Amino acid sequence: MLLLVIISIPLLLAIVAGLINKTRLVSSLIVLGYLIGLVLSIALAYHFLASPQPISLFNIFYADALSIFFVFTSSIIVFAAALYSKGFIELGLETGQLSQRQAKVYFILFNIFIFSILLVTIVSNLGLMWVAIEITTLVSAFLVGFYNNKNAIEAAWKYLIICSVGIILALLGTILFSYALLFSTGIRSLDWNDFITVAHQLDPNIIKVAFIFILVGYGTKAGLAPMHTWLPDAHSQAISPISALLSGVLLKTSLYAILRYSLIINLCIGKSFSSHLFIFFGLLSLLVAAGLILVQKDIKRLLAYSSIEHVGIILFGFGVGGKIGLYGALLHIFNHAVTKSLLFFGAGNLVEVFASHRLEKIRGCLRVLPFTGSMVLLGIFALAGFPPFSIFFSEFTILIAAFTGGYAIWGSLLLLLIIITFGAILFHFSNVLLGEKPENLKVSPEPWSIKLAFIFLLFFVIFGGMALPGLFDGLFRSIIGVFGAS
Amino acid sequence: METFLVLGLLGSTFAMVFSKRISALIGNFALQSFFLCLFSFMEALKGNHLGLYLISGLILVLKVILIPQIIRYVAVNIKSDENLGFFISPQLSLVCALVLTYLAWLLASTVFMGQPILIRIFGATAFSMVSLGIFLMIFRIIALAQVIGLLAMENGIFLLASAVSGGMPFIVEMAIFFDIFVGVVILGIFIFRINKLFVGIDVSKLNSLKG
Amino acid sequence: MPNALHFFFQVLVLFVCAPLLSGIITKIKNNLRFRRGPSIFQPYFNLLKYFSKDEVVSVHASWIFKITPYIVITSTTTALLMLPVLFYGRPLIFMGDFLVIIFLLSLGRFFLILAGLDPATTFGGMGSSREMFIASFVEPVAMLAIFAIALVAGSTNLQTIAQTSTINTSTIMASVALFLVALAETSRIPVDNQETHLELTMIHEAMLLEYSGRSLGLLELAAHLKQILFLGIISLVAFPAFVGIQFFILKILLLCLIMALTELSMAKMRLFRAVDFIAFAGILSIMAIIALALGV
Amino acid sequence: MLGSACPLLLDPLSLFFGITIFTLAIPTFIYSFGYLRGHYSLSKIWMGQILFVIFILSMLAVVTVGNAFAFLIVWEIMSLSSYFLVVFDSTNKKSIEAGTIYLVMTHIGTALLTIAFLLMYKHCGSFDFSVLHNALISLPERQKDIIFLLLLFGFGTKAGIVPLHIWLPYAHPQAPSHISSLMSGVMIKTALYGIIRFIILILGVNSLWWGELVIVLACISCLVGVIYALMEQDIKTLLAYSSVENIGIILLGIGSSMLFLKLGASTLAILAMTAGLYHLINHAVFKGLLFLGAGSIYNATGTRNIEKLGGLIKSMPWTAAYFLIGSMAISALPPINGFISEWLTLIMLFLGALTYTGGMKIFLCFTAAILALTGGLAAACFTKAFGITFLAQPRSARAQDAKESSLSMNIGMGILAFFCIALGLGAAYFIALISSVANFATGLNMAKINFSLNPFVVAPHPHIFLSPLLLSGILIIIAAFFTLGLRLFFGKAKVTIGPTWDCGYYKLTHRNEYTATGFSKPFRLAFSFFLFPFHKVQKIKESRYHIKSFAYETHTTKIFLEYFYKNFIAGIFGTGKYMRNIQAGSIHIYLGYICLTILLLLVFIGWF
Repeated sequence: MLLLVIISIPLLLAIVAGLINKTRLVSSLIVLGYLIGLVLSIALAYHFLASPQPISLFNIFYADALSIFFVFTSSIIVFAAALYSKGFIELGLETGQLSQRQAKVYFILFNIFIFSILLVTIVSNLGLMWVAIEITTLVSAFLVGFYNNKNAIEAAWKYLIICSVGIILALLGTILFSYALLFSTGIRSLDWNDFITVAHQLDPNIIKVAFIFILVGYGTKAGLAPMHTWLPDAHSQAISPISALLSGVLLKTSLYAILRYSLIINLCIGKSFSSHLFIFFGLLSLLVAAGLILVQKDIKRLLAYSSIEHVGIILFGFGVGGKIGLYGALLHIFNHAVTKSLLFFGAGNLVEVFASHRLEKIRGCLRVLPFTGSMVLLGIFALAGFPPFSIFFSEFTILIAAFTGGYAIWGSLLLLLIIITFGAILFHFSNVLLGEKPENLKVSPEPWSIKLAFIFLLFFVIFGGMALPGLFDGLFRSIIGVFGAS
Repeated sequence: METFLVLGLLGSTFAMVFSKRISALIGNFALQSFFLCLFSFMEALKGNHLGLYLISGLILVLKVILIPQIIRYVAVNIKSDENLGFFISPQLSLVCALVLTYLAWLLASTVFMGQPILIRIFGATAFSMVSLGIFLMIFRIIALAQVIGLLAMENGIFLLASAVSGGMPFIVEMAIFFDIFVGVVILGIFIFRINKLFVGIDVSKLNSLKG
Repeated sequence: MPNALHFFFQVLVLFVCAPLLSGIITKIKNNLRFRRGPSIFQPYFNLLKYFSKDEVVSVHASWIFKITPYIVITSTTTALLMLPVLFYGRPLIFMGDFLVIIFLLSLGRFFLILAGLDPATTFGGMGSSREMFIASFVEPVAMLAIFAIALVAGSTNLQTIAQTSTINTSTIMASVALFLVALAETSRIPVDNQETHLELTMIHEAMLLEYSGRSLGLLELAAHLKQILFLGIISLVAFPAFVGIQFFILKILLLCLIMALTELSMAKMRLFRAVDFIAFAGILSIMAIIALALGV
Repeated sequence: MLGSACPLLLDPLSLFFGITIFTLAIPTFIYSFGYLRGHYSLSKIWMGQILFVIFILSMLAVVTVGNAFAFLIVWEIMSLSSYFLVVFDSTNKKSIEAGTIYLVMTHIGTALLTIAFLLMYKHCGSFDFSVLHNALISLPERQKDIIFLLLLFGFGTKAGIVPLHIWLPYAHPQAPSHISSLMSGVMIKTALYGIIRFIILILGVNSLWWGELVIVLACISCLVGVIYALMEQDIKTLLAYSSVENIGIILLGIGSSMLFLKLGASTLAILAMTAGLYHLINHAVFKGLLFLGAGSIYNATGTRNIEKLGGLIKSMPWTAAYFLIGSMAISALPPINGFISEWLTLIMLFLGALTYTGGMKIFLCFTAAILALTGGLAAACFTKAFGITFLAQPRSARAQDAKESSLSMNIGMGILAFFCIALGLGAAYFIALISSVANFATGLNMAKINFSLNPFVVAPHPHIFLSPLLLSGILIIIAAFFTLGLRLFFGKAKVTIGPTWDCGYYKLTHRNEYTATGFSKPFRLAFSFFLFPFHKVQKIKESRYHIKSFAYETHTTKIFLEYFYKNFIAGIFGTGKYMRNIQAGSIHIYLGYICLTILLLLVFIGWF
């Protein structure tokens, strides 16, 4: 029952956004709505921990530990994004950058986008999951192309075409999976549980080819290395709350899909095939991200590439596998989502004030915007994996898993690439943050809702790693129970 | 009867690859969808499912009539001068098409190892329709060609689904059609915006976001 | 009690005949150059003259300039006290060993260099820079030579070194190396020319340029004491067998003769050639150690 | 799983390092009030002090924590807080760049450490030091060597061992002086603590070449550090390079103790460790003093370039006296503490050479010679630093009107000067304490081991003695004898103040003085094979025949920076630029990437 309410909130808010014209009222309603959503998802998690068996409603919706974890993460980021966009849109209206109509369209699309994100992780039927991911692409295409200038449209077009091609390949993979099921056991269904119960009978030949299509398909949507090309363009041109949602949540949903399929293939032909693929793609994404961050000139593209890097780390965590690896990867999904959205919000503010994406033009942020500057400073060191912050703990867990799992050399290569990226990010951001305050810069302090969003996220960035609340531990244990066995 | 359908499908796909003008491309796409509709009608007769009849009817309405009409409307409004803009000449692309079909046959024979010959043939045609769809998107400059390439891939996948695994559950089928339709509408809107901003829908001009 | 008496007598003898030695060396040099030259007691007359004259101190000089003569003279005398040349004094055994002598000399040199820089003259700076240059290359060579001798004797304690009487190739090479180091330290010809004040060549003298009266006397005395210190060490090491006052005087005179002869036979080297000279002494001491290591 | 409680260990080694940290932290804290008052806004000062406290606490935690994972966390917090302190005055460009280089280098070091810890964890399943120690005994030979090298170079980047030292002369001068004194005095020592703790105590020395490698690296660091210090004009960079040299000396002690541990000479090993640890605390004290002195000079004159200073002894007598004590200590002059630790190291090398014959004897003697050479060059470097900065005439207007530093700065420096002298005179007592620490640090825990006869005489070997108290006593007696004797015999010396001798030239200005470049010119020529000096003389001509003036420019090239690091970084950025055209902009290429991946994966499906 909770599940239904959580799903219906975004739809309800979309209708509300459509009807009411006063943006101030609409945005506060949306913030209220998603606050309720967050509370409900926490309640759902605790409810699940109390009686740990998957919830399934009229054989469409199906929520086991993994999907509840994703719902929880998404609802945190969504609440922060709602808070941030409330401040951001109102600021835009005041300064005249956004028209009334654009704000209205923004809020409608914002809610539908969140509805589709939540839908992906709750659906049990793999076909419906594919459809939900397709809807996210279509809806977010408008949000990426929101500013309607040349770059935004180009980014939106590339985003649309590349992701659609990727998703169609994923559909091909899904069909091959259903064929394999039909061929070996005669059942004609796309339900995930049917695949799990009968996975060991499937024909390995078809499964391997199918998994490759799935990996490349959903990998495009997750931003893995050779298929990442749309990601920097889309994230740098979208409005900052949306690029935070894209990086924080959207990439993770496709990782969720890949993880679902990886369990099937692991049960069918053992762990080695999928883990080698994951490690290969993980390290490739890290390499590409490290190379391109070094010579980056645009602040938002730099953050986009660092998302590619962290997706690579998460995939490496899945690849290294075993109980600790999975634990680390899941923790990293949460930590990265929280830290990256904090940074995208910060970058959004800086780009607004300095009116340019170029790193050379943004100078002395600690003096220009003391609050945002210090938040970005903490975010940068959190992203780089410095101890007091949470990303260090999840990266360390993944490294432990890599070394104990016998992938010592790949683990050291991962560490080396993380160091190069850290060096590049510090090299760019040290000039951005410190340094002299440029004159003739009219600066308006951030509205309270943006400040609230920052503080809300900062809480998780600092305490996400060290003080793991009971909620996470319980959820991770049950996920590992299902997935770790392979 | 099956051989006629296979020939029809492959023929229309090669025609799409070979076509030089937009209207020819749209025509061939409509032809391909028509053969697909025939095939699903045949399947419906054989298995006598009510759903399958509905789906073949839907294909007829949607993919043969409605979507080509929308694309023609878009092509007329943007007053493009009909040429498709080729990276490689149509003749060379035809040769590539043949090579891709052979590769698709190889893939199908490995994947559908123990199956009767009919399944393997339909599998091969499906894979070749998908690969030629991507081929169209890569080697044509006009945005419309990319949209049609996308739709051709859709057709290929639908063929694979219905021929090999007897079609997917009904809800999923409906959702996919709805998706495709919404997708085409959104692509159309974007083509209008590109035309307004970039004066013409030459996708190779969209390369300012580098590095 | 006799030990303290012996020890006090030894210090007195060394103190008195230190200036005598330089007088003897200059006397030998002049005779070999068929000149009469000043008497061997000339250094005493100079010292007396300096001690009774007034002092002129530069306006730029600070308290370091005034303190340095006393520091230099004390450090050299303490080094001299530790040297068991005539009698083996027990009480000062705990003060230090052979290496401490090198460190004490570097204390004196450190302050002399600062004093050279203090009165803001170019000569002082030049002298300090050259002195520091020579000294920092001499130190490792002296250390290696001392190591060679101490390894033969079994410990760096001066008593044990004085009592050992083994002569082998390494001690001979070490003592020759020490002799070359002595030449460099007491600013003898191949490295620095004592007699002239030509700014191109003088190293040690340049630092004393600004001094006058009593301080100059103290620094001159310190130079003589350093000379007898080095000669005492070499006599201790080169001919260990002969013990007693009469043999000590003979050894010292022989060394003065050798020193005078080397001064006459060599011309002063260019400053950067002096590094090769010291390097030669270094190679000698390394050879001494290698000979020791291979048990030759 | 990772949140297990982390034990704090309070064994002699951690206690010793804790005391060293506190001996330097308290005076620098007092000093910092005076130093920061004039230059920064109140809120920045408070932020600076909070960072200072975090920095101290993280260093204390590094030396007391008992679990490798917690060690890594606290190690990174230490680097992070010191990074914020280096970029403290964040307006000038150089300090930002220095901060970046510093943090990236330390992060690389930490990465090496992480790999070493994980390899250890892989073998024995837990991060606790005690568990690690017992389990690592059964580690195979090759793995031990790999872990040793990772640990050595991991800690080496933080300690500033030569090939990895380039961040030190950048980061230390940019930080505020009381912070750079802490960084040079104590922070790089935590890396040495790491080496002792992990390599000697946990891993256990297991092959001979370990000790020899550490000694060779130490000798190279000594020489390179002191030669670059000689060539430096900026006083704080000079001190930073001399820290590299002193780290070399300490490592010499630790390296030879590793060597003797493997050769089985346990008393020698403990003596070597005592010498290393004693020089460690000495260096912490006198380097701290020198940096605080440099800080007060910077505070008074606003410049750090000694070519522009001069004659400060008259306007800043107290700072000059403290700086003199510091320079005497660092150039190993007898009564003060630097001399005793250098003497102890030399004696240790001598005793090693005495017991072993053949190649080992030559190797140890050669190390002793290099140590002596470094001592000599250090004396040269600090006579230059002290002489040019404090003595003679002021070379610029700023040096002319310098004022004495404030009370709190003098108190801070006074405490450290007192420590220098106390450590020097009370050497025997302190060495007895440190020998028990060394006894624990080498893991031998032998019975009664004590290197001083009684609280006055240091006796590392039954026949070899040194009593600093007796030595300074005799020095004072003889000095008194000479001053009183001369006054008695020749009456009170009449001293008149006159102009400096100027060979008849009418007036000596400060341009006639010797400059720092001039002072170090002989060394530049002697070491030209290593420094590649560049000098250019330009005649500025009024007309064809009349030369108005000369322009002389000289500088030395830092080969590590020039040939290794610059090329390495250029290479990385080069590949970055090369990889830029992955994102070439055209959508067709992007779609091509996707098809290519599908194709390649299907073809090479067998490989995965």
